[in-house]
Amino acid sequence: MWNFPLFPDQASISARQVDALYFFELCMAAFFTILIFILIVSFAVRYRRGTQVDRSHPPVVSRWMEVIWIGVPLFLGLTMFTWGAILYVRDYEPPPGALEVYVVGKQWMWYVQHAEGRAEINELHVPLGQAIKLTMTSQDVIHSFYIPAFRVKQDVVPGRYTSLWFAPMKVGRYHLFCAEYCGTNHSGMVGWVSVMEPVEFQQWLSQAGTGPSVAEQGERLFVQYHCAGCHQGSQIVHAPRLEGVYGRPVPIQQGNEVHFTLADERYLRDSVLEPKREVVAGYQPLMPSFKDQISEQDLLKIIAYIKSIGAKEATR
Amino acid sequence: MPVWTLVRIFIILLVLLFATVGGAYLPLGPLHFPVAMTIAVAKAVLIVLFFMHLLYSHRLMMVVSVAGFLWLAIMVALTLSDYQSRDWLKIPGK
Amino acid sequence: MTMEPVTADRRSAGKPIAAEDEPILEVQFDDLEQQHEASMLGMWLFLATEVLFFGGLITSYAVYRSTSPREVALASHHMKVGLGCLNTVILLGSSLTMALAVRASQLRAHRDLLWWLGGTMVLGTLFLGVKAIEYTAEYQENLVPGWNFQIPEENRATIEQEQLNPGRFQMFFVLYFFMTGLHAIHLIIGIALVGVMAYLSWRRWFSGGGATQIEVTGLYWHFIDIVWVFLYPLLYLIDVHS
Amino acid sequence: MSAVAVEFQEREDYLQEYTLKSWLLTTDHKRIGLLYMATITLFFFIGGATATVMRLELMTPQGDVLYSPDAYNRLFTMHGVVMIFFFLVPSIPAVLGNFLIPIMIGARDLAFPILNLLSWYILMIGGAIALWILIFGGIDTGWTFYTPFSTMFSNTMVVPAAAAVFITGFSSILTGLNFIVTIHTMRAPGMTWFRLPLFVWAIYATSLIQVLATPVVAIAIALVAVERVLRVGVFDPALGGDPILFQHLFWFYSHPVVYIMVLPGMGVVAEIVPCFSRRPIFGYRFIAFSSIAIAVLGFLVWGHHMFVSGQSMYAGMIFSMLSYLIAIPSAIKVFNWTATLYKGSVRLDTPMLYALGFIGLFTLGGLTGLMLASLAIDVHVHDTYFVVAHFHYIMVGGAVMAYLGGIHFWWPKMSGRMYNELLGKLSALIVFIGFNLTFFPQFVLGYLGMPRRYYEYPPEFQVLNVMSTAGASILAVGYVLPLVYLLLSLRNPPDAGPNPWRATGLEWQTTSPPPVHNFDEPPVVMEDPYAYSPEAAEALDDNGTGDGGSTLRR
Repeated sequence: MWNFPLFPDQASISARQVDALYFFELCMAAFFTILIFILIVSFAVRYRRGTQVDRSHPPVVSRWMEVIWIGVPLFLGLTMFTWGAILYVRDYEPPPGALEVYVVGKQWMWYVQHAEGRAEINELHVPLGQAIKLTMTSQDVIHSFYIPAFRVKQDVVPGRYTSLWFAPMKVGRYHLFCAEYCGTNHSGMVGWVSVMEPVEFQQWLSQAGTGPSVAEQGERLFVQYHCAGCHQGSQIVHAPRLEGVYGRPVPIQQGNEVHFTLADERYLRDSVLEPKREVVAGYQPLMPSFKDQISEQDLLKIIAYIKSIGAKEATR
Repeated sequence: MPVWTLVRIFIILLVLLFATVGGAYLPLGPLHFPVAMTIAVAKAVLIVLFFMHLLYSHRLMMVVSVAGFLWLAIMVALTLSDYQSRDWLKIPGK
Repeated sequence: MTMEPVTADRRSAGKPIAAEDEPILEVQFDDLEQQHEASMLGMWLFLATEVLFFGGLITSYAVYRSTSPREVALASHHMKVGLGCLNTVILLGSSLTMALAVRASQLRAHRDLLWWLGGTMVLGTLFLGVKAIEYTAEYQENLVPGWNFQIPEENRATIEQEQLNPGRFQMFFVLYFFMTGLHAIHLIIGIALVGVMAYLSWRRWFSGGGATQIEVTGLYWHFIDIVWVFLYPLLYLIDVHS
Repeated sequence: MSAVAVEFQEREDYLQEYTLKSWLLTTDHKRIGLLYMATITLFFFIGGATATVMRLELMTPQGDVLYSPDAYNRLFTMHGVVMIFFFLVPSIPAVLGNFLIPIMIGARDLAFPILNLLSWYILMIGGAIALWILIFGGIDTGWTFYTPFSTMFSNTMVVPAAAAVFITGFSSILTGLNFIVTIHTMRAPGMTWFRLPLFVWAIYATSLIQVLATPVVAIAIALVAVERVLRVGVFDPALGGDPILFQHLFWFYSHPVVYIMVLPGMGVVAEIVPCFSRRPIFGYRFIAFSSIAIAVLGFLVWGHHMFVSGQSMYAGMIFSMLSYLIAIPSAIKVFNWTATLYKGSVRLDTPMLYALGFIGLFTLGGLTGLMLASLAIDVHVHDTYFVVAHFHYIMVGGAVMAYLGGIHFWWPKMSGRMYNELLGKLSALIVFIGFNLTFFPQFVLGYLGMPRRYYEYPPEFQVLNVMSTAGASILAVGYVLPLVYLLLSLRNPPDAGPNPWRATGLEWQTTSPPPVHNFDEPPVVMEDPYAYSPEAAEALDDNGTGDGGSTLRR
């Protein structure tokens, strides 16, 4: 009964950093609360009615005291802001080479898709010591992907991608919660994150029942949705080749001007759903929109495929 | 306030209205919006100062009338600060 | 028309009866000046509230226009610029008549007051009439979201070609109808208010000519005008030259 | 002294008429204040009942008390809607503000008495709709109405709830407008701005927020209703909308609304602390201006509710930094109140106990608020019980403590009667202990990662939840107790006298209960506020009265 936890597991690098800031702020909060408490109690006791103490000329204003209790909170506040902001930026900027995992939230479950092909529901298996980048979207309402042990959280918003990364540092099973209220079974939209030794993780990935990798599935969909017809060596339709596109700037025709846009997940998603908005310079806006034609899960797989051929050299 | 002043303000307002409409048909490029808004603000100021007698009222009323628009500006500015800076970082969702 | 000077007994017994043809001093106030200033300040504060009331819509408009300029511009081509301009003239004219009514009430020019208040109501109603013509035309063009909205034939190709977001195209009309509709509701309230003032002035109900009441009504009326002064360029004149 | 008291009691006071009509058609600000008090007491206990059932449900990790998560979701939504829109927002401004503002500035009534009555009726209409929702189906969106859940997915009474919030908003706006006009135009001769009691300053700042913020939530909620009824896209991404825009509009009101709730409480504390320390308040001008600063800065920080919402990182940083600025006026207030005890002549009567409780709880609530404004910490604790604990420290530990303190302080003025002091102190103590036991464990739960609005939770969180539920039951006793003894005190003859606390301020210079138009003669203000003297209080004590010259009866 008495062995309940009072502090969450520290299972990622950022957890340690966030906790350091948390303890700093906690000490400050405790210091000021206790300071005020002691002052109130000691004044109330010392100056309670009937005690023989000096009450002459009670001060009614003191400039320098006001300056102190404006200046000190301001300084501490800005410290907290700077420290918090630095960690915040680190929390969302994934290091290069992070392992890609795709997440789709829907009422009331998490659909998780590994780049290597294995998909899971309400579970997320990750290897120890490796940076993991999640690209997430929702099919219906706003959800929020929350792993307390890693101190990370990000709302999952319908209609767009959001992202999150973490680097697990401790083997174990940790809670996965939906933190944004999403309807009836909000409290049932929970799961587990399993951090495994890299070797075990590889075994898990290749266990029976594993289908083709996401990129392979994406490749199949790439043909199924007739993307390949134009984007792979067609002689009839002139469409840009996609090898080596991901992560590089692409020239976009806008009126008479050309400007460059980074081909990231956002660009690829928009190019599938609204292809005529950002057309690569030198090509005709011929591609039809796939809006309402393709599910979020399939779209993620196709993007994973395009990313997988991103590393290859474009062959013309 | 003399009738003539009010009528004169009305005429200026009409002129400004036609300036807005005319300006909209000119090829001003990105200047359309600022021009249209400047004229609209000018019209609003004239109405407030003369038709609504703010010029002859207590200074407090002036503060109140500015406050409404100032708070609107705060709301629009801080909201747009989010939307305008959304794609600055190439991180999805940030 | 009854000419009895009126009021103390007609309103509430027990309040101090002011000298004839002086505004009634409500019991909570010390003097007429204080009472007048309180009324004016109250109305100005209410107008500040109103600015923020429309402000929520203006913010939504700013967000959607800045993130989808092309869709908004395309959609705004369906606005009737001429009718909107005519309506602006009408509403500016009504502001002039309202200002003249306020002036007449201060000068105790009773007949003029009634004429100007009547003129204001007529112009306000005229505005609503023109607005109704616009709404009808938009209804016939199937542009009313939630009722019969369809993306017009001539825009479909463009939207398809440039891969625009049809939702944002419709969004312009949602905001258009919400903003102008809210404005029209304010105008209807304004006309009713002016009507009540005209009726009460006609019955000589106001002790002291009702200058404060009519001035406060005037403030509200001019505010409606100001809202339109901004709505017109924001909704109608986005992209007319192309 | 007693002769004077008798003479006072023979005169008519504002409570003299007792017909139903005299209450429902009154334009007397004092009676309207009491109408509000009755209304919000009802809503407080409705909101409290929903909270009690929720806490019972959360005693065990499984859902067992309520059988269905839908019931739980409706309960916490109704708890939020009722407590915020129908209790906290009208609590101190509409009850104590209505009763006291005109008296404190030496006026006969508010500037627009009929409008004031109208505000109450508007609240009643909104409240009636809320009760109707509560009885016939409920709503499950949370009080935040986040889109697209509220517009496209919820199957509950969202539109009536939107109507209730929309309508009630106007009650709040009109009340605030009335106060601002009154404070500006109707101060008694000699009542300069820097002689105003700090309660008036606080209510003035509150009213600014009410007038400038409330219309925005009204329009946001109207847009939700439009999207829901007409199925057009305003916020739904499937139809071209942006759900984050709703959050912007919503929090533009709903962050400042926190200050609508707590600023008046700060005003109450600034009245009580000097009176029971028998000395002038420390740093009057700093406290006065910090109220205005809070009102203004409160509008610039709403994005700190959206750090993980998908808002841009830069906007997050702007809002985080601005959030730290608002800590400063709050710190100024806390330190100045504390310094006011120094060299005073302190007595711990019931109102003072509540006020000191407020200072302590508000300090902790405010400091945890700073932790939440810290970006990286907020990523972890956003939407967890840490947030729940934080805002309950501000709203229950802050606003409700101050409201109860104010009610105890001005009860003799409102009713003319004293309450049982022993029970009063007991209730203050029970509330303080119960409150901390309820909400302190929630900080721990929050950092452990328990998300809010959870019907079921992992079993390792149970012990802390049981502690919280136990605290809630103590808290419930603490809240029922004042209702009982305050109502019982009405059976006594009006014996409080005009000034039982020997307080300064115009409200104590008229009789208890005050006459219909507040003063027999128009007051003229000659001195600064809080002209107390600790030495005089001690000297009076030496005369053998034993209670600092208070006319208080035991």
